[in-house]
Amino acid sequence: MKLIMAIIKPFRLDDVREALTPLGVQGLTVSEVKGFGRQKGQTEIYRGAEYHVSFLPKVKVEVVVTADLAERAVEAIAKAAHTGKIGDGKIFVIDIERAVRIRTGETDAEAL
Amino acid sequence: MKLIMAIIKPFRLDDVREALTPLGVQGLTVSEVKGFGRQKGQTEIYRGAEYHVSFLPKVKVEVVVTADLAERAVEAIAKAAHTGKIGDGKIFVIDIERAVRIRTGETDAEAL
Amino acid sequence: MKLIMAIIKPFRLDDVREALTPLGVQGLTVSEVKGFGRQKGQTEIYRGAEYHVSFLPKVKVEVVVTADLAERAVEAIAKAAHTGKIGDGKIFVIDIERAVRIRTGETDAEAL
Amino acid sequence: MTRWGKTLPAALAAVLCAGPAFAQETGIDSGDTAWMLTSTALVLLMTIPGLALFYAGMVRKKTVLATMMQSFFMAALIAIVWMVAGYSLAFTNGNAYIGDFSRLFLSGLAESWDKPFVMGAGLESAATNTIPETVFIMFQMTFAIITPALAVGAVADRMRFSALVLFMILWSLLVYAPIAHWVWHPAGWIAVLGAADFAGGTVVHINAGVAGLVLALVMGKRVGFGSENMSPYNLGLAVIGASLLWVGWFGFNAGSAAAAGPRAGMAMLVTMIAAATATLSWTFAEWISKGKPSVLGAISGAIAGLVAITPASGFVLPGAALIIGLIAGVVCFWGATGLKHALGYDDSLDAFGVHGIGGIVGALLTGLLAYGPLTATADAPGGTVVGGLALFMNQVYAVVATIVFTAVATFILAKIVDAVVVLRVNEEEEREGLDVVLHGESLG
Amino acid sequence: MTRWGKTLPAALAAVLCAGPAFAQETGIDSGDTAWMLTSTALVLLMTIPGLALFYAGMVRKKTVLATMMQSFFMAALIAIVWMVAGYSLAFTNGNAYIGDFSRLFLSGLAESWDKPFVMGAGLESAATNTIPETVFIMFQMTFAIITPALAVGAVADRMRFSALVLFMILWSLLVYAPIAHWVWHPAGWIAVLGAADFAGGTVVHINAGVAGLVLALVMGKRVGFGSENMSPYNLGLAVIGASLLWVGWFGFNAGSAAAAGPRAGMAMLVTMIAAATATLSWTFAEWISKGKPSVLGAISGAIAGLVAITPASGFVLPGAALIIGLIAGVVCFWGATGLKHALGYDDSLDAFGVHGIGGIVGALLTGLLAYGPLTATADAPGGTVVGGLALFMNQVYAVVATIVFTAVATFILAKIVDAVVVLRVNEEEEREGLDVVLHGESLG
Amino acid sequence: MTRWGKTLPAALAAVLCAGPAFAQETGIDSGDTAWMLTSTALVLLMTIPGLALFYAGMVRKKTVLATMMQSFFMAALIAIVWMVAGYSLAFTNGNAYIGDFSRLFLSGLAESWDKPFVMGAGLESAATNTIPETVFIMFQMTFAIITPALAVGAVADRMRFSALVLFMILWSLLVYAPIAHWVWHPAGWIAVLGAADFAGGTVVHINAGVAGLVLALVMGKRVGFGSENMSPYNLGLAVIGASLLWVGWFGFNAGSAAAAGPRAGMAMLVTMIAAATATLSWTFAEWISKGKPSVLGAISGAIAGLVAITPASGFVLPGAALIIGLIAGVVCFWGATGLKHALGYDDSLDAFGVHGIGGIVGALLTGLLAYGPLTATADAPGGTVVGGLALFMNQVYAVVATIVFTAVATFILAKIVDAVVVLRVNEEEEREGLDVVLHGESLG
Ligand SMILES: Nc1ncnc2c1ncn2[C@@H]1O[C@H](COP(=O)(O)OP(=O)(O)O)[C@@H](O)[C@H]1O
Ligand SMILES: Nc1ncnc2c1ncn2[C@@H]1O[C@H](COP(=O)(O)OP(=O)(O)O)[C@@H](O)[C@H]1O
Ligand SMILES: Nc1ncnc2c1ncn2[C@@H]1O[C@H](COP(=O)(O)OP(=O)(O)O)[C@@H](O)[C@H]1O
Repeated sequence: MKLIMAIIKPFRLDDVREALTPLGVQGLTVSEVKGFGRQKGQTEIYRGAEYHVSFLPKVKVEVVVTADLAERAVEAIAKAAHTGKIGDGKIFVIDIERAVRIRTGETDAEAL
Repeated sequence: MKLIMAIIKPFRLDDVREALTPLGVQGLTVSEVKGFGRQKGQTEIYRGAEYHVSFLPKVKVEVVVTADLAERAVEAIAKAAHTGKIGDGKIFVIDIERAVRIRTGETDAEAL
Repeated sequence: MKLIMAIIKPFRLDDVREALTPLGVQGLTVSEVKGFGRQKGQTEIYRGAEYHVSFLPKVKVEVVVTADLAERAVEAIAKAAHTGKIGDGKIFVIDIERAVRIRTGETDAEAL
Repeated sequence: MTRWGKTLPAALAAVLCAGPAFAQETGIDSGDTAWMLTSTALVLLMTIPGLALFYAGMVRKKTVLATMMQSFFMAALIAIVWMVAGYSLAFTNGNAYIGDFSRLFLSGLAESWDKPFVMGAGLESAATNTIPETVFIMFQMTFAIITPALAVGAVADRMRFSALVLFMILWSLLVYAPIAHWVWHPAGWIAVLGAADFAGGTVVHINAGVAGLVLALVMGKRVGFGSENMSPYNLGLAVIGASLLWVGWFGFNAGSAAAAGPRAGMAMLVTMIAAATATLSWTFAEWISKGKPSVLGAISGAIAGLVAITPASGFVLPGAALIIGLIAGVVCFWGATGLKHALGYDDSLDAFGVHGIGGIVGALLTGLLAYGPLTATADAPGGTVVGGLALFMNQVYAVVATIVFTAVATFILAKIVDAVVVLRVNEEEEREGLDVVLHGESLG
Repeated sequence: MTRWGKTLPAALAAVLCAGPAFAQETGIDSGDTAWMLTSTALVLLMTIPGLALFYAGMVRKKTVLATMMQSFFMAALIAIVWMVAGYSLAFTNGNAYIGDFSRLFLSGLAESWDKPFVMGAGLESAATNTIPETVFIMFQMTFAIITPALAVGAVADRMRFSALVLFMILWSLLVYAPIAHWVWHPAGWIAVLGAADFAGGTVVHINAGVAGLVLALVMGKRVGFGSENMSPYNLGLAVIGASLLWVGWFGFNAGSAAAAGPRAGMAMLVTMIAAATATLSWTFAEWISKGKPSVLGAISGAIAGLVAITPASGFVLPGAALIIGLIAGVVCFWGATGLKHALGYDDSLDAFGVHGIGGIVGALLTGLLAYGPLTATADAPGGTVVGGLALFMNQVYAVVATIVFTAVATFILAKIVDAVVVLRVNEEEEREGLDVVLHGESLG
Repeated sequence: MTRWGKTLPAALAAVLCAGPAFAQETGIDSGDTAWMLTSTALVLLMTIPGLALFYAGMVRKKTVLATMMQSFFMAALIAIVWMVAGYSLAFTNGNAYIGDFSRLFLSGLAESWDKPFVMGAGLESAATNTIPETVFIMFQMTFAIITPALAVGAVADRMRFSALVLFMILWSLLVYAPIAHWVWHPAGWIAVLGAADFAGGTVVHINAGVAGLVLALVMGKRVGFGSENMSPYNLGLAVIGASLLWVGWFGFNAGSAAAAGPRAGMAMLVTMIAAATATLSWTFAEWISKGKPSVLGAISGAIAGLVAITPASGFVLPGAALIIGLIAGVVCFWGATGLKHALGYDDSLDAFGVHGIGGIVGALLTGLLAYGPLTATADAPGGTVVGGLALFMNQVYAVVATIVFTAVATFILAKIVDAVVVLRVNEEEEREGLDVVLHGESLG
């Protein structure tokens, strides 16, 4: 199994989720993160004190899929999250050794 | 070493932590996440605009343990987080190549 | 490629980021987390009900770098995040199989 | 039929109380003045922080500050517009359609500041008050402030700040001031016609609601409207805001009696009853039709009731207030949900759905339910504002006139401002959010 | 011993001021009316948004909105209950235990709206006021609203909304209205007995505190009580709420003088002093016993002092207020911490610990510390409310009677409502949180 | 030149109104009293929750609660300090520099509570008011409360709570009370000198601003100042706070007329105009120089304008208010940005930049722009406060005297308290944040 970790623009989240469903992905986990990268943020000013906002709001999507599905899942995410503008984000793939569904104790593929 | 990443129901967190202590786990890291899965959320209505809440609040526990401990840690978490109701969550195990304790520079097992 | 996951004290974040830039790191992702470990927190009291705050605010830095850079990146982070006081945090290194830049579709090293 | 005429008996009373010798010298009543000073504070409280919170509580995180800024800045901007020319255009004699320039920059106060205020001095329909003109100017200023602040809710999340500033200066002078003159100045054509608007159902609410709707139509929908989740970031703010609006409304309506007497008491009582009934009727309507009684529904109902009772507050008894609130709650619920979705426009915070529609409901019901004796005077023992077909027709007339004038004038001004400075931010800016884009700030 | 009798001198003054000719016609005083209108706004401010924020600031994130809704909805619900029958049952003559139906739906106002209000008209203990009845109705309505809103704090996070609505309608009519009649109507048995409650220590606070405690006992503890971390999500809201309660309390207590005269001034002064002292005494008690002065402690102390001074506010001097505040702060600190944990009930937001206990402390100390001259009248130059053993015993009597009646009646009503609609949500709903479960909303 | 003398005409009026027979008995006017009771509530509202929110909205998450606590606790602490000795030191005759002990613990009220208050009784410059002393004590208490609460903003995020408590008790008695006596008591040397401060530009704002600056210099900068991001956690709170400060300021300034008459009306009007103009001038100054009009800028401008008009509010016409606001907005913008960064001190929330500088601007402009007729009396038909070189020089004198005295006294007290309990938390505590370190609480 693979853990696909995608950092995307927040407003693309719904599209990404919808893009994964047809592949049979039953679940995923999302967290709000801040991203630093090529995309530059605004400058904030508070009573003359200027702060350059180098960290921009992003959403991290973590989804575990079976190895065979990984490729298509990555493509689906890349397509759905794409706007073509700088700051679209990244997708990383990590190997997962084991998965367990807490409710049933099922493991690996069945756990997803 | 292994990184155990568990997605659980928020109110099970304290039990999970307590279940790990006896195994000699000295620390862990927690983040608030939103989960999408089989468990269905409520519908929210704002002046007639209905939003189906597909993302439910979950807690992500990340704990790194030595390889030999991984098995028992997974079981301990699964037991402590279990309610038997849909939405209990998942546990994933990932291989860690290296660990460092920033304060002392100790590495790997000593770093945990 | 390697995913370097560092859990650090929040106020060290800017230094860590600045320490990575010279290595040619172009981006990283940050999330607010709560950490449980040797460092002990305060006790909070609300109308006589005491809660021991076992979870302390930390920042999780996730940065993916090419394998050859990993070592120096870990050192840079360790140095920048170091205060010598308990609770400085940990650095974990995880292997990454694949990386994709959503905007361009570039993969692996080019994607970073 | 301005409510300020109604203050005559009170004034008389004060004069009597003062005793002849004293009367010559001044007919200012300390009790009435105390209440009007308080009412002024209450009505300002409605806009800042009341409305600022009510609106900010309904938007997404990225525009919370910008939304608050709209209300807060209105308070400052319109105060100056009012001082410079707005007040003069609205409340000096002029003609039936607009006042004159005799009070530009509030000139003349140096002489009259310690005399009781006489509205329409010189006209035989002049109305003597028991408060100084400074207090009248301030009280009316707070009305001039809240009206544009209400309207802008319809275009939340997408209007440029510079456009807002320019537009509202023009709108306040060219749309608000004239309508206030029509309705509340004894020489105004609607006052002469005999339509009744005690505290601003037409001048404030219908006016703001229609202007908001026109702006929403001109500017178009928010990016992602209908597809993305636009649920409020912090409804708690909206509850605080609605609460302060409710409390402040006592100054808005009971203050419109211009004296601390029985009429103010009755106005406060009916205001409370209508607000409460509408809260219940909206809540239950939603409970039945959607399955749950939402907090947003409850506070929206309260505002709907407050809006609807506004034109009626000095003219009706508690029973009538119950009816007005009941109807307003249900009709505005439909206006903010059914109607809006049916027609498909994006009146983001329901400025029209609640204020426009609620104002119309209230104005018309006033025509039917006004209880004469509340406005009895020496020469009109039966009352000057008496519910019935005659009054109802006047109300319809006044409402239609206001809607048409506001709609047309707002449309023209919007087009002009759009041509000069562009009304709307671009899509990317809108996505990023007005807080950081317009003001360089954000919530932590 | 109703405080409304106290207003006679003021009324007299007004009449004198008005001069005979004018007096016949009306004895309404614009200054007194202005203050009572203001006080009414201040007391409503206490509930919305004051109490809504105070309570919402002490709960967990998942019930913040539902908690605000409880206070907000009470304002609407009880307003109507009060208009329909509550006012009539509380303030018409009836008998010693309850009023009659002569004011159902506030009938009769059409005639009396512009006359000064006479409470207990017809009785020889009748008290003439210098304000119209509409204002009296409104002022009292705000008291009827805040009482149930206070009580429900004891069962935060677990009560079903439908049960709340049904229960409070019944409770307001069958528990609140009678007690208000006993204490504040000249014909009420406690008033006749001669027990003193200036602004509602018994009627509002003991009543709410005991009702809350009974509800908490009937409904049981919150899921996870004692084991899970239930620390407040946003104490900042509670600080805002406590601040607004403090400010609004000036209307609650000084407004209970029913006139803008020396008694109102003294009532405001002693209210401030007691609130301040209790803030200090609770804070230092906590600082010493727990090691840190918490913000929640400071604001809780302020509320405790405000509660305790309420029954005494028109009867004591600053020195006595200092003592009352000092004791209230320490005793309520014990009530909300030591006592509660000792007995183990889950009075979630300390409705009993602060309001019940603070009310009892205040009522009893009033019996000892009342300074006669403040209530001096023509026929009772030494004052009508004089601290001493006699008054103290009356106070004890009144307090015990109220506690017993409220406890029993609340228990019965709770059981009935539980049987009809079920009082409490189920465990899963409670875990998910009332916001989304009951109202389909949540904080972002 | 105390403003309380100004109330003579009003008092007279009331007496006339009451008619001789009644006058002997009492000269208390219900309308004036109603307004002063209301004003007192409004000024308390400025501190809690107004200032608590304004300041808490500008700090980082970890000190939001501690910052609110500072304002809230001041309300309680200073209330008691005022009751015990502060009032007596400030407002009894004593000598030209400080009052006497005749009102310790407010003794004497038992006799005088229902008589009209005469300030400086016995002196020929005595001023009769139409309100009871209790109301005067309360109104002034709210001023004594807000002054230290304002000052502490300069050292946000780093002062120990115990040090704050000890310091402010001393400061209130040894710095605030004397200055209040100098300026507002007819026997005070500044009053005798003939400098004018209608509502507290010198006593409250310059005083607080300078004290804050000295504290900031003594305590040093925040850890990470200049290097770390210290952007506000929740500016929304600051907007609510600024709004409540604005509304409450009507009580602060118009209440300083001590009566509900024409002067109060004019004071409210000029207060509104100055606040609005300064909001605009600060906003546009920032827009032009920084590229964006920030929300923090707009609310800061409003406060700057309110501060600057404070000393002038009873003495100027609308046109002058426009000028005062315009200048105050720009100068304070410079004070809170340019000046502060140039000199490099860490006046964290700009207590000096806004209140100190704004107060100076207002005090001096009052000297130039005061319009005589507003203070006309029988013996001084041209007015007692007339703008011109003479008055301007008096103003300069009073301002300088206040700055010097406050600076020196504050410095000495700070050093003493630092020696006794240590003023500042250590670096680690400061990093962790005052909420959890000092109060054992935190925002969820
Ligand atoms: N090396 C990296 N490791 C982890 N996250 C990264 C890395 N580089 C970029 N990111 C994340 O991806 C986001 C987008 O990257 P950025 O360089 O801004 O634009 P683009 O994705 O178009 O190259 C960043 O905000 C950050 O969250
Ligand atoms: N494939 C997945 N990858 C990552 N997280 C997942 C995945 N499937 C489920 N989750 C997480 O687990 C949570 C519970 O899963 P769900 O299907 O709702 O119930 P259950 O755990 O009983 O199967 C989800 O809310 C989500 O956060
Ligand atoms: N085994 C672990 N797995 C994951 N995170 C850990 C682990 N141990 C510690 N941490 C994280 O590191 C932080 C610091 O650890 P702690 O033991 O408090 O101090 P130190 O880093 O000096 O040993 C913790 O707050 C927690 O977030």
